[in-house]
Amino acid sequence: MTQAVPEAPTQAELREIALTRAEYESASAQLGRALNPLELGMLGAMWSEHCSYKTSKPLLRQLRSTGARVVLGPGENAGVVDLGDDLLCCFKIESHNHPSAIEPVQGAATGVGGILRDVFAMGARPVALLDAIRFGDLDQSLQRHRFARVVEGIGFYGNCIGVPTVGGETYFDSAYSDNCLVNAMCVGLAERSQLVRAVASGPGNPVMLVGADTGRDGIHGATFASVQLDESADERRPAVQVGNPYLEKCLLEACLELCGHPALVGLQDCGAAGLTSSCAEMAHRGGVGIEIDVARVSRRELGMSPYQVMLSESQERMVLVVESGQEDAVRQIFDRWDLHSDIIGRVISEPELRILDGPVRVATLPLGILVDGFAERRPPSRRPIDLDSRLAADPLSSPAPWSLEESWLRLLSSPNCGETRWIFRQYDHQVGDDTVRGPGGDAAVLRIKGRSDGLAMTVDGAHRSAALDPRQGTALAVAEAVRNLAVVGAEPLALTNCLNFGDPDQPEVMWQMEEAVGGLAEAALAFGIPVVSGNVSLYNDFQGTGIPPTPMVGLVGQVPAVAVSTGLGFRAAGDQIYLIGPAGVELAGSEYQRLAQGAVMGTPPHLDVAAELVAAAAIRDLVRGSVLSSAHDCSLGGLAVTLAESCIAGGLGAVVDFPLAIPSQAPTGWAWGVLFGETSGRYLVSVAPDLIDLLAAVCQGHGVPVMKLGVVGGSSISIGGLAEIALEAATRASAGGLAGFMERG
Amino acid sequence: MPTDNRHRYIAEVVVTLKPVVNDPQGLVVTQALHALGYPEVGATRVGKFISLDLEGAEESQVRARVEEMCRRLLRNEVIEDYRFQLRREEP
Amino acid sequence: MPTDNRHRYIAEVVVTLKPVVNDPQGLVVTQALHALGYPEVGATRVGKFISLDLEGAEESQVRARVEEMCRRLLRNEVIEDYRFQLRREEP
Amino acid sequence: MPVRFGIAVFPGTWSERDCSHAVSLAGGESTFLWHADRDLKGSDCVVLPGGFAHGDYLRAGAIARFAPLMDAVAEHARAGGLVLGICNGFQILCEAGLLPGALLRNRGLQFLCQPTWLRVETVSTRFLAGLEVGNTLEIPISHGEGRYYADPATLAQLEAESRVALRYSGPTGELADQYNPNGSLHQIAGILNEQRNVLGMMPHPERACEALLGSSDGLALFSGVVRSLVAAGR
Ligand SMILES: Nc1ncnc2c1ncn2[C@@H]1O[C@H](COP(=O)(O)OP(=O)(O)O)[C@@H](O)[C@H]1O
Ligand SMILES: [Mg+2]
Repeated sequence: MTQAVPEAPTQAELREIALTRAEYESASAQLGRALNPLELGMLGAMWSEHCSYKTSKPLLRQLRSTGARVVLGPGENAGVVDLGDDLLCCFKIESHNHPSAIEPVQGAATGVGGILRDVFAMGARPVALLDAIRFGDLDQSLQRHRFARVVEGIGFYGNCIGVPTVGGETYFDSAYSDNCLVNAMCVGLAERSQLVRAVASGPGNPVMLVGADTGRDGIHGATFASVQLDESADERRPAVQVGNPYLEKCLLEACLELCGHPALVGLQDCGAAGLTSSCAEMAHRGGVGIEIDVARVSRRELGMSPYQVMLSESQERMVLVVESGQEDAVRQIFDRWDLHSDIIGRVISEPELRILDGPVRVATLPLGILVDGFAERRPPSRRPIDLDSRLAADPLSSPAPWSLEESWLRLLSSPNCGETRWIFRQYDHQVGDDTVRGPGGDAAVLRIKGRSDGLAMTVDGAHRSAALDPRQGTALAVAEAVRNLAVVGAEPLALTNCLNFGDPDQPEVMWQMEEAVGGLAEAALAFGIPVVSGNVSLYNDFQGTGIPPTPMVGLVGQVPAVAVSTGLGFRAAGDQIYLIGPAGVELAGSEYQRLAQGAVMGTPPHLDVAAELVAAAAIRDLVRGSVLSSAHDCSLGGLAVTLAESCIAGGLGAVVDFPLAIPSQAPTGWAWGVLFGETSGRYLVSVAPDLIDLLAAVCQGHGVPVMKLGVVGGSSISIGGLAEIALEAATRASAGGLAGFMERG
Repeated sequence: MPTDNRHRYIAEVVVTLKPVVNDPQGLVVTQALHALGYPEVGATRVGKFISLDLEGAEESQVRARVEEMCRRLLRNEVIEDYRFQLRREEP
Repeated sequence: MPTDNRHRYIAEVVVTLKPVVNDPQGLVVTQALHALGYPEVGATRVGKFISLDLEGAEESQVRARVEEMCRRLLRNEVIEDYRFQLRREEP
Repeated sequence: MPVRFGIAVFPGTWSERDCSHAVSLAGGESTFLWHADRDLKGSDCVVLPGGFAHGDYLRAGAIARFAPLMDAVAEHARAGGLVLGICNGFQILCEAGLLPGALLRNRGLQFLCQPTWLRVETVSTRFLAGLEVGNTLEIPISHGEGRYYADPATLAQLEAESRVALRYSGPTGELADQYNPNGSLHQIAGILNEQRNVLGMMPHPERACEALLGSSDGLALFSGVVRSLVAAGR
């Protein structure tokens, strides 16, 4: 049968699949003929920003992905690092921002489902989830509702499938009112022999689709994530998918059973652009082609067209290529878990994706065009014209609206700095029986059964600094992640990242992207951390207003001995409190500035990577040597908030003196800058009096500045001469901030 | 006896997933019914049933209010449909 | 047209918590409705709505089967009541 | 021969490995029991672990209780064999009628994963044999549907027969509503059947078997079984 000669698509048809006329013309020129509607739909999805990364790819090339411990970098479903003794760790972070804006519970839930599939598609058992989320201010009921529903969705999926959610990061700022961010990260473990690649090979080998039936849900999801949200988002709502974590749990177990099996050739999850993308990518990686017969795909609904089958984004499906003749062995495994396993096609030697509908060939697209045929984009970029004046502003000279005490309590009760128990108690953070340190501290720590070492992980996003200076802000997020690992004694292995931006066709957004990716590349290189996986989410924009640049950094590290680690809470009255790292007096880009001054301005904190590296090394040594009673990295809210957090967690007060002389010409905000400035590279530690010499020796050995601040004890937290609050008031402020908003309903 | 013309009503609202939306729960219940020996069951869909006690005057007004409650709160319009029955309770 | 006397039926089952069992979800819905400006709402209770597509011959037989499904699976008699409506679909 | 624990696996179960690990810490031996089989593989104690068997769709445990394995479990229980239902396992035991009552959605409507304190209310069962009445155990919960409910007559009977095994309490055993995480009637966290060989509990003792993970109080339940069975010569 021959295909009818199609007509050129209309403008409306192209818009539907987010393809430009020039892109269409390039595709038909490469193909030497017009594309029929099915081919057009498949190509549109594959060439969408979401699948092709056509705008971000040129920037992402700056990221270095190699390193001694890296087994697989970007390009596979998840990055893989070597933990030694044939154990591998796979991890990745991914966004589900647009779906979560439309349907918060299911959008967030299916985001978790998707990232889990990326990890078990590699043959790794998921052992931990983390989430990084952003919303508008909680004093608005819409934001409270959205936030509560996203947390519910994340918990719903992770709790049901039985993977602990061990950490995350939450931040509220009116800049996210119209575009919430929901990024989910998954970490898994695999024996080396279990590692599977998403590669098709061996012409004649059958291609199977396993898991859920295919429905009409999510058609055009990839396209949807590649355009702005506008009023017409309502009409796209059939794109919403309902997750089935129960089915995914069965799918996970069945796939992991299969991963040691010689019958398995390649495994790939079915994500954005559904079957089209999973088949195209698997075949393309293997230098072969795939032929699919859509008539063989189990459907949830009657009357689905080939177009709908090929572009459905129904959740909880995987595509596999198996050795010819082994179909039954594979099928048995899925049968046992009550899962469908359809043989939907076969590997072919011609490098093309061929679609049949029963006996009729309905589409033929060479993979070179489908996967690689798009043109990379480099939209114009422009540095904001008012940036220099904003950077030049001096926030220390602004008058402070509140006293030091009031500022301190307001910060503690801000949902951004206060306790996040309201969130993480809704997440099972213990299932798996490996969580040594769960949420509520700096980094999470997981033991690895049968070994003495463990994993540490954290996710940290650039905060307000990135809005001023995306390069610096992103680098600061990397530094914060490194510090969060250091306080639990962990050394970074590799990082994953999720780059959330507005509309790249706005020159200032493009500039933010260039700067942020540059900052990430530089910082990762300087810290010696390879970037093994990541994700980009663009068009987080509503009616022309986009989010501030929000790169998230997921960092995984190794702890040599999980049994030896230190918490952030003070442990004993009489312990001495030290600040390791530089003193600093500044406010630009800080949480205090956001709360008190509304706008962010000034020059964000300086990043001295060399100093950060030695300080992290010193902290690791101190933690591993059990020298410290507590260790906490000093970031959001500055020294005063960090100190209060250690007091609250330990139920102990503190008396400290900040040994900085007030300069004679001190600006108005000087004391606020001391207490609440977010100078990078600092840790607040406590140590038993008899170990002080050891602390000094280790710090000196590393050449790290260390400053005695005071002593643990009492019922208040006092920063000598500047401010004092009751421990009880601090505890109430911190516990009541987020929870207070949420319990208000 | 109410002296004014106010009455008690009961509204029974049924909220179901839209037909195109995946209903994992319905799928599993169908499987379970098959396994229990009820092969005659085809599709099963699971939704919510919400009953409201209300007070109001005219039935048409009460109906309009319930309609509004459904739209604003009781159903999630992204994925759900609703319908309801209203009946007046005799005192 | 079915040549034998088999028909399609739809059973709509409503499962509700027994009146003596606390229904926190119902309370939350009531509160939310009050907050949204519907003070006329008294008690609210939230239950399940399950619709089943079935095939069968006699209506009385089908009814007996659905009754059995409810008792065995669809409701838990410790905490729940149920009722259902059965209707025959025209082909 | 070591004491043998058979750990049930339903589709959607997730704490089978955690339970197996706890059993090995207690010096027992474990084997997994597939829901579709009827074979208990010579288990002395059957554990129905936590998770979301069949997705907890319809009601937690509603579908799992019809598994062929559950026939064998009921038989084992009738014959005096030990059965421990943890979280989802407790829900399944209630649905199956091996324990009275039902578990409803938490009163706050949220899923909760947090440490709880449990007061030991009876030790006349092999599961709690090594403990004393009034002891408190720190064991976490992780559930959305853990609010224990039974009608007043059943509750009265449970109390009269000392079949409430564990109650949510404060760290020193004080009973107050603030320590009741989910609104369970009579603060019930765990109950026994009439023969006292079936225990259902919402908290997860298998997560509290090592100080490294925060608490080792849960180990008492597993080692209680091992010790008392060994002492009884089985
Ligand atoms: N959305 C979330 N999910 C899970 N845990 C969270 C979430 N948000 C915050 N947390 C936890 O709360 C604690 C404090 O978060 P954060 O202030 O961001 O820590 P840090 O500044 O050390 O990175 C961390 O342990 C973090 O894992
Ligand atoms: Mg930190």
